[in-house]
Amino acid sequence: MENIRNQTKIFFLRILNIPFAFLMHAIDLIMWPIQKIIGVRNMPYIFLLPNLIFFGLFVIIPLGANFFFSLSSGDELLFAERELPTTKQYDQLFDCESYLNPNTCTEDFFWRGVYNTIFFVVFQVGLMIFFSVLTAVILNKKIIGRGFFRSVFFFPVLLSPVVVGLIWQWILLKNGAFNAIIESYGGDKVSFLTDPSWAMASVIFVSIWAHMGFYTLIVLAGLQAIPPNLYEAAEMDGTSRERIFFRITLPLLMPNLLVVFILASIKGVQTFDEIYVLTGGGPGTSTSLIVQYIFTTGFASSGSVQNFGLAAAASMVLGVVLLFLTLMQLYFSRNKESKHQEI
Amino acid sequence: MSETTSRIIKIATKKRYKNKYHWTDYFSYFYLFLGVLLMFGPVVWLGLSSLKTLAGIQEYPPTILPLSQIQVDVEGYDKPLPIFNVTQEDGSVKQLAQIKRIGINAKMVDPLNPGETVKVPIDKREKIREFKIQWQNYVDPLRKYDFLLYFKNSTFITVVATIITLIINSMAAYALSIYEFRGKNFALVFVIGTLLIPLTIILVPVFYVVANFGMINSLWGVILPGAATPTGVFLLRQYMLTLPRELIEAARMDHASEWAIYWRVVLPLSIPAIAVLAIFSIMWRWNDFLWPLIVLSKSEVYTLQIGLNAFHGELTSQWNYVLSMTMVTLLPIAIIFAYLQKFITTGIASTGMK
Amino acid sequence: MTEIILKDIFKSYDQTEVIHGVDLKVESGKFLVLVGPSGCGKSTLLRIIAGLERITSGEILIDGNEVSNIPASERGLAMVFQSYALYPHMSVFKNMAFALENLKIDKKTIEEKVNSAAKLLQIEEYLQRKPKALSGGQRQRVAIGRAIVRDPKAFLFDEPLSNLDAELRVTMRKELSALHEKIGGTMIYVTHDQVEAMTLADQIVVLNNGYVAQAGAPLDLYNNPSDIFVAGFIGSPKMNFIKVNAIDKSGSFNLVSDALNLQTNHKNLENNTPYSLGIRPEHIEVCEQQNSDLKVHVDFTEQLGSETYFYCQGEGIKQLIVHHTGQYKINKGEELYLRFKRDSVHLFEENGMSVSKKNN
Amino acid sequence: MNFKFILKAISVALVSFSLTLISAVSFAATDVRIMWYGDGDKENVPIAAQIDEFNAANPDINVILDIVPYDAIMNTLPIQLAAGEGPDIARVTDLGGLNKYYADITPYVADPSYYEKSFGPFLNWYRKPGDATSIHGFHSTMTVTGPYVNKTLFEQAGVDLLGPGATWEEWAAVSIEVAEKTGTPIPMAWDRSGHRVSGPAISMGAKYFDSNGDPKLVDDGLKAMTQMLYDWHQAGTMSKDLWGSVSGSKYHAPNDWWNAAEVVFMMSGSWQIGRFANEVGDDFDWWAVPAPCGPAACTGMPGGNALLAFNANPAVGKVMDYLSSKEQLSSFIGQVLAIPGHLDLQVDYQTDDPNAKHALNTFAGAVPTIDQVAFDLQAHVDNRIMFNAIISRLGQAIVGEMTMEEAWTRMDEDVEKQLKEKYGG
Repeated sequence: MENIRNQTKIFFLRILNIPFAFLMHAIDLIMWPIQKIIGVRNMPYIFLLPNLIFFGLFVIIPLGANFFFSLSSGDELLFAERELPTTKQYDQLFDCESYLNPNTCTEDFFWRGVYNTIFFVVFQVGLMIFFSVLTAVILNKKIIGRGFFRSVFFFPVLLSPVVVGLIWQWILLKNGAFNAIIESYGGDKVSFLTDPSWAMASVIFVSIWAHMGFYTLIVLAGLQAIPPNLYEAAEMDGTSRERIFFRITLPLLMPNLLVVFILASIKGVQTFDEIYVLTGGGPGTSTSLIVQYIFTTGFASSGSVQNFGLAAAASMVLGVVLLFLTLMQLYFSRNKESKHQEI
Repeated sequence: MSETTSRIIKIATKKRYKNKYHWTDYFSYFYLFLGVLLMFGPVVWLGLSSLKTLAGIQEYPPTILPLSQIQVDVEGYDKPLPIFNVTQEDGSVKQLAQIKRIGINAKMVDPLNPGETVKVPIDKREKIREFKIQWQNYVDPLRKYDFLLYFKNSTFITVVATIITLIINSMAAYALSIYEFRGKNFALVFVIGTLLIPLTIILVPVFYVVANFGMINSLWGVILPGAATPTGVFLLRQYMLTLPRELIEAARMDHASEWAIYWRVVLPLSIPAIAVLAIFSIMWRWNDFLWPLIVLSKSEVYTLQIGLNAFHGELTSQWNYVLSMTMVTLLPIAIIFAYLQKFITTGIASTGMK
Repeated sequence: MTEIILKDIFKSYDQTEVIHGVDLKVESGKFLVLVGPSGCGKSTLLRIIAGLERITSGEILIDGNEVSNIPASERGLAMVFQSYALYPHMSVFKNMAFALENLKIDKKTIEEKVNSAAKLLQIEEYLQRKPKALSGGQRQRVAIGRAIVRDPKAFLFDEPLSNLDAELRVTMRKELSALHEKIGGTMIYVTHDQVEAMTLADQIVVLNNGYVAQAGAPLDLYNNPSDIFVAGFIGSPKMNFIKVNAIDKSGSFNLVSDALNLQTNHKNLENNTPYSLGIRPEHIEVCEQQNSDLKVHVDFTEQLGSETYFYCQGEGIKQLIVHHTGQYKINKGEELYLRFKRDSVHLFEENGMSVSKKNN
Repeated sequence: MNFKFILKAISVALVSFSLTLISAVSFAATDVRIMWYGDGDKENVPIAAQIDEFNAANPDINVILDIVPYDAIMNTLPIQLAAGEGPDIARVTDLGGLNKYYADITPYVADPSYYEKSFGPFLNWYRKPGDATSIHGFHSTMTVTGPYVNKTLFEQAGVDLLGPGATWEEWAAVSIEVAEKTGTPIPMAWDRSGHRVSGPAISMGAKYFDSNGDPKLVDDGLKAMTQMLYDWHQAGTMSKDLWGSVSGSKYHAPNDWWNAAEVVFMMSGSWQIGRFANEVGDDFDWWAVPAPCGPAACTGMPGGNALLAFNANPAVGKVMDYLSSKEQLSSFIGQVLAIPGHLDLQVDYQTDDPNAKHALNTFAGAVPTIDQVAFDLQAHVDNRIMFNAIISRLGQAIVGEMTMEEAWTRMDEDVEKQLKEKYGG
């Protein structure tokens, strides 16, 4: 039976392979002469070309344009109609009496976004690391159905932010399932999403729910890379489990945790869609992060002036933060590139 | 009890140390149980709720199972009438069908005695309900609101974008892993640099570029901007670096062109990494929201996520449809996951990307 | 039939030069073995011939055509890699047909060629298998088959037997020899194993540190090593070396050390000058005390049944290996009296060059 | 495993490709795209039917209706227009804000005087300042903002509805009373919208413009109304849950609460009638009541949505003529249960819901009571900027992010900043 299935599979693969092979052969007819003309050593440029075209068109040029936007003003999208050049966007962004109090800033929404983002990232990342380590350590034990549980914790990672936002909005609504459970145990309804003191907590919770599985997997991979004989040796020495965890597991896990920390920070700083669907940044501005500020200022202006310049300036600031985080990640996760031969 | 069950129980209760349970053992199972509840619960709840009527959805406190009010045909009335349990003045309870509600009173009739109507204060009546699945929640949007079309668009975007992504990214990864050439480090930095630029940040200028290409309201406008993903290049490159150099040299000795080496040797051998990237690409594309929201405003090019958002638009809180279509949106991903979960989880763990 | 000539080849990686001006001529139809210790540049040289490495300067001629700038895929050579480099995703048949497909040869011809090569190598029954389902020897054959099918101008082998176990290595060696007889192509073979070199080669090129140390027929190298490196490298167990002083004894020289005083028929030596005396284990005889050149203590013996090796120590001699045909019972620490075969004594100057016996 | 995956991917690809090919049947006719947001099926179904009818009768024109969420009209449409894309016609509520993109279709409509005659006062809302003749489109539905009450709750509580002339304070008081007596959680709920706040603010004396006619948002009238709203939220008369559920200037309506009979008094507008008739159905009786009074007036805001052209060509003109014709408009309005933006239209409302009928009468009757300031505000190009400033700052104050004093300062600053960005200087 298995054999028949494999046979049919192979049969279908062969058939489906035909157009692919045909296409590739066709490309080869173009590639051979190119290779003859430019030589093997220049072929990598040809291979890089499509990717670079896409990068250039949809990342590099827009990035330049963004820089341009940030240095020009007006509510027009077309370059020709924008006013040039001005640093007024940056001046406006950083015009604060006290940077610690957003209310004293001209662009108070931006600074609220900054502080909300910092708060969000600190707690989300901190708690996420705690729970992913906890989960990973438990999943690393010899428990039955480990694969199943691993999948359970990972499953939400696959859901779209829209779906995550909708599901949890549906559950955390004032008349939602959570409040029904609370009331059935005699508690009072909680405005999870609309009370300023709860909203951020809810957003952090949902965000952890949605992304924890991913980081758990990374930590789990780290745990499994710890040589088991270390544990065996420790057990032979009669070390307590708590001690084993703090003295062996955790120190050996540190490099992984560092990667998790930076990855999660990068992701956290960019968080947008889940929150957008879940709370829309409310109540007030208590859950609007920097990206939402960029989005609403430049894009979703609801009839106000579309301030592309200000949005671009804010995104440049965010870009600097992300650059810093990414460089940190590259620094910590750099590994020796295998030596390449020359052709 | 079957043998397997008893074996499972035996294994489950097997102690790590021969003679005592450690508190962490109890805690672990408690935690996992809670985890299953918290991780799956919301989705299960969503699924159950999506089968309720709109009234059932708005009901508070909610019922777990989809229930709806029983309606009966009563002689002399054209439409079926809803049935209530009515508390009589003497405290007894009687089943009556409601004809009409006027103010705070309801005009009701006994289905067994249709000739005679009674006036009942509305707080004395209670709906009688039965288990009933509201398939309409699924059928309506799929039929009336072109959700099948959205499904098709989402599929098209996902598949085409994934194919393009795989091809151009694997080409770049091939160049960056197999060859040594001038400007390679520059290209690497170039690609790394783009890692840190989420689309959200350059939303407006990218829109500007896409508009210049006339790709607004075209599925290509969604597919192309994200086709070159730096993460994809890196994942594939990292994998290709592990391929034995001698294979490539052997192919060169075998009179293979560089392109042939790429697609006949390197590509087939990189399938594990390509599959991981493919799964991610499928996930990204299927779940993509913000960008399609901006580029696509014609109904015939809507994706599922955008259609879903349209249902959730603040003017049309049709939660019954929102919930059912949320289910439709997450199902394909869930099915793929159920099929490939082991592969996905190990693939992700080994590549550490998202 | 192909002749390959290397002229004054230099190769550097960044600042480090690894090949320092190699000249080499591979005659058509010959089996040439490049041998040398690891890191001597022999693989690099092979890859330079193959076109997998670019040269810094020099000329590579294949049948008189300069090919330095022609990519590997167009040089028409075939190579068998140390790891075999079989395409793991292709069947044996596909592996062998791959090159032919790249050359756009029609299917029927491909099939014929692959089948005949498979028959030659006795791997017909594995044609539909994937490489991972084959044993090491079978993989080796496929790798060779892959080279054969395309009738290359020359075959290049990069330590092809090093991944096989000892027994299989011997078998494959014989088969390779036979194969060369049968198909008769030009072959260049890289190995660090001098036994392979001796058994396979028409001509051996010993490489040391990026230079050609000596090139010649196998027995030439064995009998007349041109320097101390070649002398030590060729032959197993290794040649013994003893530091001696040459003392002029009116016309002939005596080679003198703490334990040794030996008259030699080497002529043009410098008086009172240190030399290295080289003597292969098989050229030392166990003899009676009165005939002996040297008295040693046996440190250790290897009794192999048909032959015996003694590992000895003498005054001023750290180790001396002696070969004895047949069995010989002796205990550790016992004394042994040895005699060197006079004709087989080699002498090397301090700079390592051999002192020729003939031109005196 | 890998195999399985590739197999699946490729087969899905093939299916999609073939589906796309099948669907790519092209029309030779001129396409006219309408970007339309609808308040649910109640509006989408009738318009779709009219479009189908038009397409059937005009084979040379192919009208395509793109039903989008309201968000897309507010956010996506402006940026598409800024990029030079966008539909031929869109249903718009930010009437003045987009005026630089409107196309003059006067040459292409059959009878320009029909538009002047039927939609006269509204046409100015779309025009650029100084322009008095262009025709860009027509008012699809007219709206008036105003309150609804849950009449059944009033009956249960035994409290009488207030008549015309009652003040906001009085309405708040009775709403609280009803809520207390019936155990209803929320006495009062307002749409989260600057437009909704503006009618009552004008009633309290807000002027919105200085003597030159330039925007001057914060004055005593606006302060009085916003302070009142702030106080109601703090006192629990209004629930923070509604306005807190989103951020910035985002619109949010309390329909879910209302439908569940958790609200006694709801400040919204006439466009809700069709929806209530549909969604509330039989659950309770609801009435629209006259706009409550302040010291200056008893007014709601006028408003509505218009179908406006971004491309001028004969096909667009023809579609406009068709949709704005008395026959089509009255059929549409009759089905959606709205107030016509057409000055001379007999509408036969397709409902037997007494609540809806009553509400339609109330709002239609309210049109003459609308204050001139409200009309001027609605007609002003930059009114959205003011609405957005009010709602986002008030929202912040209510959840405690700033004091009312700070909020008022910010409102003025926001308006000033935006106008500066828009007009330069």
